[in-house]
Amino acid sequence: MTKLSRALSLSASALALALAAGTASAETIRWARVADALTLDPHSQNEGPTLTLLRHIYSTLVSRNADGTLEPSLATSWEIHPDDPSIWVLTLREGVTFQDGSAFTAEDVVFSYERVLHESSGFRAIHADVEGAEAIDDYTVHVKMSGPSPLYPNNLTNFFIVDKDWAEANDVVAPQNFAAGEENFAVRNTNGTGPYKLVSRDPEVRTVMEAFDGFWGDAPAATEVIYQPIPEAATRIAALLSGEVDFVQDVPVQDIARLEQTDGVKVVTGPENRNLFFSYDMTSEKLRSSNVDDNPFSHPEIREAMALTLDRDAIQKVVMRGQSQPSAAPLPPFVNGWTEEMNAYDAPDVARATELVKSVYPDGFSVQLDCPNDRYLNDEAICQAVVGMMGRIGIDVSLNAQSRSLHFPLIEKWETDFYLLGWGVPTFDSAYIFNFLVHTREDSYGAYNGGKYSNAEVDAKIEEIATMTDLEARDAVIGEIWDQVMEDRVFLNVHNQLLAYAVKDGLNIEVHPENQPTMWTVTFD
Amino acid sequence: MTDAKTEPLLSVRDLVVEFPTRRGVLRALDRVSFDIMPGEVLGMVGESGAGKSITGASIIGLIEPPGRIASGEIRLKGERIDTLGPEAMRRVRGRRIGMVFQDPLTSLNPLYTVAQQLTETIRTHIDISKGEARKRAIALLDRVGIPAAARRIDDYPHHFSGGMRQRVVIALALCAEPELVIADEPTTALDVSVQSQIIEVLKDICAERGAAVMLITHDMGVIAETADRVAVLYAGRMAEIGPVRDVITEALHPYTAGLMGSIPTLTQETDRLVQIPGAMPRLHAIPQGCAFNPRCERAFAPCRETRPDLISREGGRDVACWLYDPARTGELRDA
Amino acid sequence: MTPETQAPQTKAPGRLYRAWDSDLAYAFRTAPVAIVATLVVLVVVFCSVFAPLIAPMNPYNPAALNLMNGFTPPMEPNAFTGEVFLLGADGQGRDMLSTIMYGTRTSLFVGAMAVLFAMVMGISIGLFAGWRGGWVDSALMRIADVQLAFPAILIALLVFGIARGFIPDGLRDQLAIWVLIVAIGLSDWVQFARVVRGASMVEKNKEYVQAAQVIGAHPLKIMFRHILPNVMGPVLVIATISLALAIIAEATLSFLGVGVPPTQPSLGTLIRVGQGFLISGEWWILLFPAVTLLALALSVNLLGDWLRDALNPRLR
Amino acid sequence: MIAFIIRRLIQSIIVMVAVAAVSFALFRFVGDPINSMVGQEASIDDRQALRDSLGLNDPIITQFGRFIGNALQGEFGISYRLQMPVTELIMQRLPATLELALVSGTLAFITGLGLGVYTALRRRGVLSNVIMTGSLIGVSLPTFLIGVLLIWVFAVELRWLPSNGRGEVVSIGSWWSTGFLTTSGRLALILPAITLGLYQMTLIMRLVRAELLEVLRSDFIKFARARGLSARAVNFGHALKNTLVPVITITGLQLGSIIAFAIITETVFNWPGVGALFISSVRFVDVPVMSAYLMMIALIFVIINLIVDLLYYAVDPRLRVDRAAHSH
Repeated sequence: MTKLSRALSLSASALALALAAGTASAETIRWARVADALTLDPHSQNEGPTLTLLRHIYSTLVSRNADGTLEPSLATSWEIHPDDPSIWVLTLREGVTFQDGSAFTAEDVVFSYERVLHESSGFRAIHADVEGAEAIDDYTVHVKMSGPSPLYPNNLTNFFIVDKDWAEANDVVAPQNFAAGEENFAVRNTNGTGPYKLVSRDPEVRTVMEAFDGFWGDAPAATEVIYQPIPEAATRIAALLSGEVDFVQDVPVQDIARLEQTDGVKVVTGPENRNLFFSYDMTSEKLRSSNVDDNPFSHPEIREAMALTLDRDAIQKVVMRGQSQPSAAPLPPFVNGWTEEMNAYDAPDVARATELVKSVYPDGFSVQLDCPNDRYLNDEAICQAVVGMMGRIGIDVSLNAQSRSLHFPLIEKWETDFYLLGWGVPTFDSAYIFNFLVHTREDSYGAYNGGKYSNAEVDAKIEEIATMTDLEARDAVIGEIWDQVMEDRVFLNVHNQLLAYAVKDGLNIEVHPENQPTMWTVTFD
Repeated sequence: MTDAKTEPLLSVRDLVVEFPTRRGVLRALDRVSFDIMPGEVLGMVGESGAGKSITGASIIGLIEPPGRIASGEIRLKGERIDTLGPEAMRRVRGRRIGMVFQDPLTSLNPLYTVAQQLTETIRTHIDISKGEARKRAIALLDRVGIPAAARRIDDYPHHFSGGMRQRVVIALALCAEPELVIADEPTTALDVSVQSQIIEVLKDICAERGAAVMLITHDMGVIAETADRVAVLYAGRMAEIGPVRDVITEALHPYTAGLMGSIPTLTQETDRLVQIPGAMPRLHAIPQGCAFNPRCERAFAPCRETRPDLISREGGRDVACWLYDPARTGELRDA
Repeated sequence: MTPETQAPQTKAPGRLYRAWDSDLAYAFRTAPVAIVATLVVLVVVFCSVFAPLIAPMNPYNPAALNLMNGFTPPMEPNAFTGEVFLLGADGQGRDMLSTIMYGTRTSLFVGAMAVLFAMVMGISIGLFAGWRGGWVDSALMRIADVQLAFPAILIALLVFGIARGFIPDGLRDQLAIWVLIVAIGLSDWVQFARVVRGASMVEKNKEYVQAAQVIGAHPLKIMFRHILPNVMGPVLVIATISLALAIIAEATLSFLGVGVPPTQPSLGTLIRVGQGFLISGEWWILLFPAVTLLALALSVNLLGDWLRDALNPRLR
Repeated sequence: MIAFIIRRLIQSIIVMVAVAAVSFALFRFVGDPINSMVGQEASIDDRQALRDSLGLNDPIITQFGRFIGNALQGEFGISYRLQMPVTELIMQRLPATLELALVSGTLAFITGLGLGVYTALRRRGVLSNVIMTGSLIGVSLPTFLIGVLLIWVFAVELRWLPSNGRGEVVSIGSWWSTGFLTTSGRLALILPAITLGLYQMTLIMRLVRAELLEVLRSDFIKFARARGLSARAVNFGHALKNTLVPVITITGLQLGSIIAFAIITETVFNWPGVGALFISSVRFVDVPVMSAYLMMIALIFVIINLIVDLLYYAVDPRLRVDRAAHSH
């Protein structure tokens, strides 16, 4: 087996797709998911598959466990400066080397901060409160914030550290600038401190990585990772069933049962830090797509009626085949601010909902629902089911299901009356939700507040929690904000997504709440 | 000329060709019999649909399916050829019986040079080298009247005019030195001015080589100038056969008589058959008795009941008409 | 259009009628394949045209659906509701039989309208090109060449993309079907144009066309009247085969995410959705629509094939 | 001849410009690339700034002019999605598509020709009818379904062939990668090539049959038979060669549509070609890749057309004079 695996790594640029599962080395993982990383530049694209792949090559200062808690990575500890609450003191791990052999020091962290704050970076917003980083000694860094930022370390889990000398030598001190029309060296070349080294990469075809023997952590059991994006669900599952891949990350819910029954394959499931909800324009005078002259969503009765007709259990049972956690609150349980009560929802009451609609519009009304069809688990089917449920109470919904590239601009440009959105919370804190979805759209706030919700009182509270250091008091304010948002029915939440990974037997992997599985934690039987 | 004692080159006896259709089986040829002597030119005339071309096609074994020879026999020098297998028949075609079709513009494969088509044909039948075949081909082209044959042999058909192409076609039909050439309306598609030249070439070259010719045409003028004997077909049946001069000067069959009346005087084209009222019946509606009886001025009782067989008369003439039935000659003499 | 289509009856009815009534009808009677194909097409067309009357339910009315009926296997009672569906139910709780009937209706409508569109466009362009000749003709035929070589899917994607920019919100799902029709039709007019152009080039120099001009009639009108009967056969063959192609094209586009809204699925949409259940075991969601599409398209193709041979006696 | 080529080139340029204009128009409506380019955290202002820097807020005419200017230099910019130069990206993916198109085109041509000749010569045979009807089944189902079914049968159930990808590839020169040289590469080609070639095969088969039947009825074939040429010489020498003229034309033009139809096949089989690239680009609104793809298709079309014309020229001697006569 070792001989074979060596042969495989030697000819890594031209790796054979071993047809039979049995011929694959136990140390190699062939990993398929729906999409490829867009780039290998660690600071360019804040996007799921990109982050997932980069995590294997670059390390972050802080990482997140499968249970959602923070744990040390390149930073061994992080504290608020005793004298200045707006400074975070990071203590760095010693003895770490980059894959090109150079040593990891505070200089690299400071440089990475400069790079991640550059205007062509995709992560500026996450570090928006950072004023600058300063190396105190080789293994201590001070990060100066614009004000007290008690939860800032949550923002470090996707912050990859690059080697300053390497970046300067290769002229990649800033991430890709599209307008410049030139390709950035860092798009296809890497030098991280992570567990794997890049061996070869053919974008959207195959990326091969091998274990980095100078990795600061435990040597991974999987010495080689072959990553293949397969966009078509049926093809992806077929590849697993035919033994061409070992691990499929994005498993359609309907295939779970079949995979569980298949010999040699198992399915692991777990909750994702992402929930799915409908929202609507409750502010405009008149809707773009409705047949009535005012805005139906401005009536609390209508919003209540919609909540009453939404049969979350049916969606969970039939559309999601049990692969979801129905909930009334638009935040997953991982997120700070979540409470058990927020999840509770009323049983559907179509009769009452019909009455409510009739009380405002005796003949009902019509509206268009905008829905992505390639973004979330069964997004289109969920929308379709909801169209039916709304139809039952006199709301005539026409469905506009389209690709994500057409759907999301509608929300951003306020060109939708009623839409589906899924939201993940990488900081694991409610403030992230409030900032983007609840706060009135202005400056860096409210980019995804597609329903034009605007409540000055709520806005003030949202701004307040950003700098509160007393976490208990902060949680109380968060609770107040949630109470108001739930009362106003800003969101019609459906459920939290569950993730399903399918792997071949003998390979153990945990479901990651942010859907970012790590191959170096995989074990083999 | 025709010597009764020599064996005929081609002998067709009671040939019946049928086409099954959804309206029943059509008899395109109905018991047709005739002979062609070595070296003679037999003209075959009749209106469109009378069965001239089908006669030619059945001799050469190329009736379009679903048509088929239902009965009768065709003998070439005494040997039956209608029952030959496809491969044996193929060897007869071109080698022993040559064929010239109506339209020289479409008879030649546009994608091959004249040389390719000639040498291919020669070498199919005669075991000689390519160079030898080419020499023969050039000589033949020269003989059929293609100027600068050695140079033009490598041209493609579209480089030639219609008349020249028909000369090429004749060369192709004759290149394996067949004993019989069937020429199916060889000049119909050509300009009047070249028609006689083509006929001349065909006749001369066949005479040189001693090949017999079966000249199919609806142009009595051509027959009169070219043929030794003439056979007249009507509705798939033989009406009359005889030496061409005799038939022209004294037609026996009323149909032939009508036909002769339509020979163009000098070179002037006129509508043929204007003198005969009515039209030839369609094959699925052939009247009982003599096929010609509805149009015949001299028809009498038996004509409407029984089909007349060919009756041999003096001077090598045959006619299928009750008028000449010896049993009835007396009663009709004065009619 | 109306006066022209009626026109042939005055001039050519005898000839047309004879040809149709005799040879074609006979050829049909003796071709079992054509008979079976016609029967299949008739049954499918009947079921889809009368779907609103004979289908057990209206799957296009979302309010009538019960999500809990989702994924009910054929002939088995649903675990939650106890309802039984002859061909099972799909993921939205739609009765497959009804959904297929309505879906076929949509597919046939799209296909037929697309072919009609292509036909009208092709005949007009062909007639015009043949009549004008010269550079107009070369330009139009060059466009036709490009069109022919440019893949239908790309053209359809393009039309769809452009239409999306023009269609206002709220009308998207009503208009989607028409966009689809134009998209498919647009990639299919060339063959019609070629046939008609050829025929009109022959006709335009005939005396009656010039004569018509003398008496003040528009030559195009006259030509149309005379050409149509002549090209009826080939046009019919092209139309038949195009119909099958259009139905398949609709399905293909649906796979690329372009097509009718999922709340009003066509056969193609049903298959696109159904193929996701090939591995999971809900075979009826894929199998029944696929078999219906296969039966329909195959029959139409066979008819087209047969028609081509039958109308071309030289191939018989 | 030269005049003919010049005329063709001018036509080609017109075609290319038209395609450029149309594809450019299309991209106005496929969606907004910005959203896919930035993370969900990006503020509205950041988005506007990026739009500005990419020139997406300029007047359409300006954008089009810039696009044409760059395209003339073979410069299509950087992919919004994969951050690589588009020209390089397309060149990297092109071998996969061309190999697939070539194999399925050849497959379609050879089987189509063979079956077409067979069904024409044995017109009334039972097997011919079975072939004629059977071949229609392949075109009566959408390509993607055929692909999925093939995967299911041959990869999942039987495990004979790979379900996706190109297998092992070998680099030849600096930019060509081939799957022909390895077993896994050849195995991986089978299912996609069949899926892609099925439709073309049916088309070619029917075309060959119809043309051959037509030619077999022609006078020169009758005359060839009457000269006693062997059936082989008549059918394959004289008849088939005449059939080839239209067949070559259509087949050549079909090559363009094979490459485009590869969009579906590549998506289903996860074949790393330009078609799959195009579809992912559409989903991501990767405008530079989309425009480059369309321009490439147009270019391929123009080239194929030219080749077809020249082939025509080689096969049919009549054209040589006719064309020459025209150009005088």
